[in-house]
This record gives sequence, structure tokens and C-alpha cells, in this order.
Amino acid sequence: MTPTSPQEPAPLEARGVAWAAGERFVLLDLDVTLRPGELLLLSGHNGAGKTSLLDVLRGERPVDRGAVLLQGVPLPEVAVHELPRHVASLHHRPGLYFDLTGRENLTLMAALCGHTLSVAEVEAALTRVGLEPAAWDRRVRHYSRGMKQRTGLARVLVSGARVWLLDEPSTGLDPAGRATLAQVLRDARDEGRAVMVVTHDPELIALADRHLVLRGGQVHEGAL
Amino acid sequence: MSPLLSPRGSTPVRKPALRRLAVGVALSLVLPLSAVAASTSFAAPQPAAAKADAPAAAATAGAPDAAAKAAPGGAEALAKYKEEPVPGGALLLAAYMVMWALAAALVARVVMRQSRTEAELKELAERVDVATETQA
Amino acid sequence: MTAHSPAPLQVPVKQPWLLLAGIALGLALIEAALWWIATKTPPDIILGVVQKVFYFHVASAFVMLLTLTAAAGTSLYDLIRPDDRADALARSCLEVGVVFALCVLTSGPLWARKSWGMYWTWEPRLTLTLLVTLLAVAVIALRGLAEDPQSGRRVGAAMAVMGAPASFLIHVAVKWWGGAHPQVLQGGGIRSSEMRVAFWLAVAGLITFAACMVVARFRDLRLQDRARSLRLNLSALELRRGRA
Amino acid sequence: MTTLRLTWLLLQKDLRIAARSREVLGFTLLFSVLCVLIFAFGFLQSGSAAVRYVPGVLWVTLLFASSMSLLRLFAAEEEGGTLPLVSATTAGTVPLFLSKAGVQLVFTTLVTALVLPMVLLFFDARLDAPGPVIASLLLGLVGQSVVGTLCAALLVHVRLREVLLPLVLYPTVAPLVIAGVKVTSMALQGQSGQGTTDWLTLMLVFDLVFVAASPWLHGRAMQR
Repeated sequence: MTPTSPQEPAPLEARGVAWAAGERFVLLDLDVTLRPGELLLLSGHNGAGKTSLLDVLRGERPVDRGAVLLQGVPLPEVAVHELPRHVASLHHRPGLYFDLTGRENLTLMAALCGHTLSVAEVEAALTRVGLEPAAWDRRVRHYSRGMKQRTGLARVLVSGARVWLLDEPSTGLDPAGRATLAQVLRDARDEGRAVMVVTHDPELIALADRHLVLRGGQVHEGAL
Repeated sequence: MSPLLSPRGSTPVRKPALRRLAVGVALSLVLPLSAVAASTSFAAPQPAAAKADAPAAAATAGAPDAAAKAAPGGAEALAKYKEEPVPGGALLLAAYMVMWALAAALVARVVMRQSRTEAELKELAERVDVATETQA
Repeated sequence: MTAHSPAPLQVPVKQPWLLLAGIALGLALIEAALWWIATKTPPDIILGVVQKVFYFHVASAFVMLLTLTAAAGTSLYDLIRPDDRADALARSCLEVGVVFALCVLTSGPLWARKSWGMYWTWEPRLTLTLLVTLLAVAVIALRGLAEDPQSGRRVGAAMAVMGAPASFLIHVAVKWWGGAHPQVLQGGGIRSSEMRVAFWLAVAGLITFAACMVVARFRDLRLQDRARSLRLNLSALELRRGRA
Repeated sequence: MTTLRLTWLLLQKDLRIAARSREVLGFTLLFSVLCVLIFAFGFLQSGSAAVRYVPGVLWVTLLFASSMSLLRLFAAEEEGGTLPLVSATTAGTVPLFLSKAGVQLVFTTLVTALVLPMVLLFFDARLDAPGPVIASLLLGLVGQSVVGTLCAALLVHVRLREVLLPLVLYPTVAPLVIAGVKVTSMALQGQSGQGTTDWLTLMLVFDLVFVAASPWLHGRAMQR
């Protein structure tokens, strides 16, 4: 674990964040810091606001009070097109075009993040998430759920972002897939990325450096 | 759900709301009433105009000078709608009734919503009071 | 964004006396116009008594144009510089505008039945009014159907702004299209001074009345904003108490 | 410059998807054929007055067909959950808007290429001077695509958008349809000159206003 030096601001940080759905606060007085080279695990009961927290952290939902800081800069002040270079996220929908192949999806998504990927780099990413070469040039529509999830993970990989926000990444994955996912996460931590994972998967829980629970609109240290 | 967040409308509507409702009803009555009053006077010229002697007909409408000024050679002109195929008076009446009905509906809706919001607001403020006291 | 700005909790709701006075003034002007129309104005030479629809029909059209234009303007302002007040004003203008558009759309055909011999023709200005009304109704409906109120607000505002150049261009188009609609005001068609007095009384009355309705609706929306922020405060209190 | 590059990237992607899943374009073309047929059943009692209906049938069919494809314009984004990625990744929302408008323009152009000869054939009309009609169709298609894309993009997160789309689209593009019908009927009657130029100018003004304003409006409405 590399501790944050006091000079360098955290890659992503929420300070006193409140977010309301309609007329009810889901997140309130919430503070959380993502540190580089740390795998942060988030759990909580259904409806506790885990997905909302991820949405707030990646700038999809504006906060009602407080601030989300990307390397010390409040999110509304970050240029929209800068954000995906710094924060990558994976959700219940994989963020892929179903009528493009796995390969095309990765090339496009990397290009949108400002990277031009070589064929070898795309193939390396697809191999790393354990997608067999036969599937690379098939349309995502014909993938199984687990394969879509793997390709979504590959999309996060090629974004080159320093912060990863993953919502239930092990959904639909077989045991081999979970092992791959665990390896990818371990590698990401070693590369110094800040990773936040929402999961109840024991295999991933064992991996975490820090375990947070979302309860009453706040995060608490400790297990659920 | 905690008692703090009981569903809307569970407390009885308070007095001020009732007063505002009364104002609303009164207002929404004024327009139709005025419409009825006006329409009776509108309807008047028509049977009067059906009489052949034109200036007298206009006089029943209350403005002999105006009619004479507006319709030079008014006798022929007014005789023209002696046998109106389409009942202008009825159409006029209908037009005004519809307009007043719409306006009255608008007034009624706005006033009723206002009183509801105010009642809600009062109730909410009280609940906030209670909540902050218990907090303290 | 002023979406959830913490509001002072205990501001008493003031009685809107000025508003009630304004409504009373508007009604008085309308009554005066009615009395004038009923007793002073002569019936039209050609059209007869049905011509008396004119006064309030045209005045309603005035009010409709004013309120819908104001709705587009305030929506544009809200898009450029988000402001809850601009939003509430846009909404109230739009709703009042639709009511007066309906007035125009119902009183017009009843008049036309006599003067053109049929209730509805695809006369350009009628078509324009109907289209604009439909758009306004769609914008009002849309706000309630959006996923969250804030996005509904912005989308509704964008639609209202979008409607403005379109209706202006339709206005240009229908002028070239040509039509049977009387151009009373431009053509100096009001023949007697009594008619003029009645007309301007009606216009003044309806504008006063409509302005008061807009303000009343605006006040209601602002109060609802306050209620919403109170409910939010309550939810915060409740959440914090649950933690203790 | 990046805006143009990103627009091109997204447009390429959309066209590739459209080429792969031909359903949308196919069904839109089918629908427009059906539309013309239904109009023919409805209006044609005897051949004599057929030409009178050509302008109306042509423009209304184009409008209906364009709203058909508009409803599917953002389908690929919704299916894979890519909308937040694309609108955050690209520099603002302008490339997204322009690329979608481009796709819609391509679609409606193809539909027009099918519908125009078909209407002329079915209604036995002869177009001696096609110049003004072609010009009006081009201006009309550009305007319809831009306004339609704006409507579709604004309604992405709105329930019942299938119903609302025509309700907001048709009144807004009414000037284009009115002008288009006028130009077409003048051309069919062999008239030309000042009248035609006036209507075409109106369409041009409409296009300029909406091409300039729509990306901005879209950006303001989609801001977070």
C-alpha cells in the first residue's frame, strides 16, 4: 500500500456529500477518500444507496451538498471530457455497443478516452479478462452475460483511468471469471490505481484493503 | 415509515386553508355570475333587431347614438339580419360561457392548490419544529 | 443549481393581499368591459351581434401571446443561468397561456360559425394557434414524465425555447399562405370609439387577470419549493436521528 | 478539431451499427411504402385529381417515417448503457448530437430516395422542373433531422416518449412541412419564381436557426 503524501490530493474524494432522491436524502454527511494503490470495498443493504454513491462519485449525479473532488478539483469544475480519462466505471449494463464486436468496442471506447490502441493492445486487454479469441470478432449481442461482463471489465482496463468504480463486477461470472477478476483487481492495485468495488462476493471481500459499509447515508469502517 | 414522515394529508386541513378555499369558491362564482348577467344583456339586441325599425332597435340595446354612428344607413343594415340563418346571439352566448368556464376553472384550480400547499407547509413546519426539539 | 438550497425553516406564509386586490381589479375591469360591450357598443353591420365575441377573443389572443412568449423567455433564462424563480415563472406562464389559448380556440370557431359559415377552416392562424397550444400542453405533460424533476425541468425549458422560433416561423409562413382571418387591428378596422373603449377595457382586464393568475401560480410553486426543502430537512433530521 | 474528429468517430460507429442491424432502416422503409399505399387508398377515387394529393402525401410520409427512425435513434445507447459514457467522454455533448443528427439525415435521405419516385409513380404525377422540389427536400430533411434529433435526445430520459415525440416534433417542424408542401405543389403546377424562392428562403432560415441553436440547447438540457 502506498500512503498518500500530504501534498498530493487524493485521486477521488467525497467531502460532506449529500444526495437526495426526490424529497428524501439517500446520502448525507458522507465522507470517503479513495487512495492510490488501495482496493476499497463497499457493501450495504439493498437500497442503502451504493449505486447512488457510485453515480455521485463518477459525476453522473450532481451532489446537493458537499463536494466530490477529483485530485482536489470539485467535479463540476472538471471539464466533461476530462472525466472519463480519470474515472472509469462498470455498472449493471456493461457500457458496450451490442452490435459492435468486442474488439471494436474496446477500440472505440479507448479512442473516446483519447487513446489510440494498437491491435496488440486491444488483444492483450481481451486476453487479460479471459475472453477467448474466438469471441473477439463476434458481436457483443451474441455474448453470454459473463462474457459481456468480462468485456465491460476490459473496457475499464483500456480507459487508462486512475480511479475505478465497479458495481457488482462479479455478476454473471463463473468461478474462473471471478479468479480473473480478482487478479485484474490485484494488478490494478499494484499499478497504483484507486479501486472501489461494490460487492457481496466473499472472494473479493477477502482481497480488500479496506472495507466500508454504507448505512444511514454514511460510510462506516468494518464489515456488514 | 416513522411518525415523522407520516403520509401527506394525514392531518386535518386547518382553518386558514378553509378560509382561502372560501375565497376561491367565491372568486370562481363571480365570473360565471357576471357571464350570466352579461349574456342576458347580449341576448337582448337580437330580438330587438328583428324589428324592422332600426334606430329603435338599437335603442333597446342602450346606445342609439353609437348604433347610428357605426351604421350609416343603419336601417338597411340592421334589416339584413332580420332573418339570420345562424343564431348569432346563441353563438355569442356560447363563446362567452366557454371562456368564463375556462377562466373560472383556472381560478378554482390555482386557489385550491394554493390552500393545499399552504396547509401542507404549515404542517411541515410544525413537524420540523417537533423534530428539532426532540433532537435538542 | 439552487435545487436544494437550505431554506429558512420558519418563515411565515404571508397572505397575498396585493394579489387578491389585483384579481379584484382585473375582475372589475372585465365587468366594466362586459357592461360597455353589452350596453354601449353597436352590433356589427354585417356580422350582427356575434361580432361582440371579438373583444374578448382578441384580448385572450393577446394574453396568450404574452404569456407564451414570457414562458419561452424565462425558460431560456433558466437554461442559461439556472434559477428556481425563473423556472417557476416559466411554468406558471405556460399554464396560464394554455388556458387562454383554449379560450381563443373555442371562442374563435363559434364566431367563425357565423362569419365564415363553418366552425373550423384550415385557416393559417387557426392552425398556428392549435399547433402552439399542442406544443405547450406537451411541454407541461413532459415535466411530470421525466425520470427526475431536475432533468424534466431542463428538458421542458429546452422544449419551450425550441417552440419559440418555430412558432415565429409558422407565423411568417401563414402570412404568406394567405387566409381569411380578419386583420382588425392592423387594418384599423374598429369603426366606433365605443368599440375601441370596450376593446381596450377587455384587454386591460384580461391582462391584469392573467398576470394575477401567473403570480398566484408562481407563488404556489415557490411555496411548493419551500415545502420540498422542508421535507428534505425533515428527512435529514430523521436520518441523523436514526444513526444516534 | 477534436469535436469534428469525435463526431466522425461516433458517426462511423452509428453507421456501422445501422449497417449491421438493418432492422431499423428496413422497417422504416417498409413503413414509408405502407404509408404511401394507405394514403393512396384513402385519397384516390379517380385518377383525375390525384396530383393534388402528391405534395401532402410526400411530406407527411417523410415526417411519419422520420419519427419512426427517431424513436430508435438512441436505442443502441440505451441497450448497452453507453449513453453516460458517450456524453461524458466526448467533448461536451456536441459531437454526440451532431453524429446522431447525421445518422438521422442519412436515414431520411434514403427514405426520401424511395418515397419520392414511388409517390410520383402511384399518383401519376410528372415533375418537369425537379430543381425546387429537390432543394426543398434537402432543406426539409436537414431541418427535420436536426429538430427531430433534438426532440429525441431531450426525451431520452422521459417516460412515454413514443407518444410525446410526435407531439413536440410535429408542431415544431410545421413551418418546414408547410413550406415544403407549397414548393412541391407549385412545382407540380409548373409555377416557379418569387413564390418558390420565398418558401425556400423560409426553410433556409429555419434550418440555420435550428442548426445553430440545437446543439447548444441539447448541451444545456443535458448538463449535470
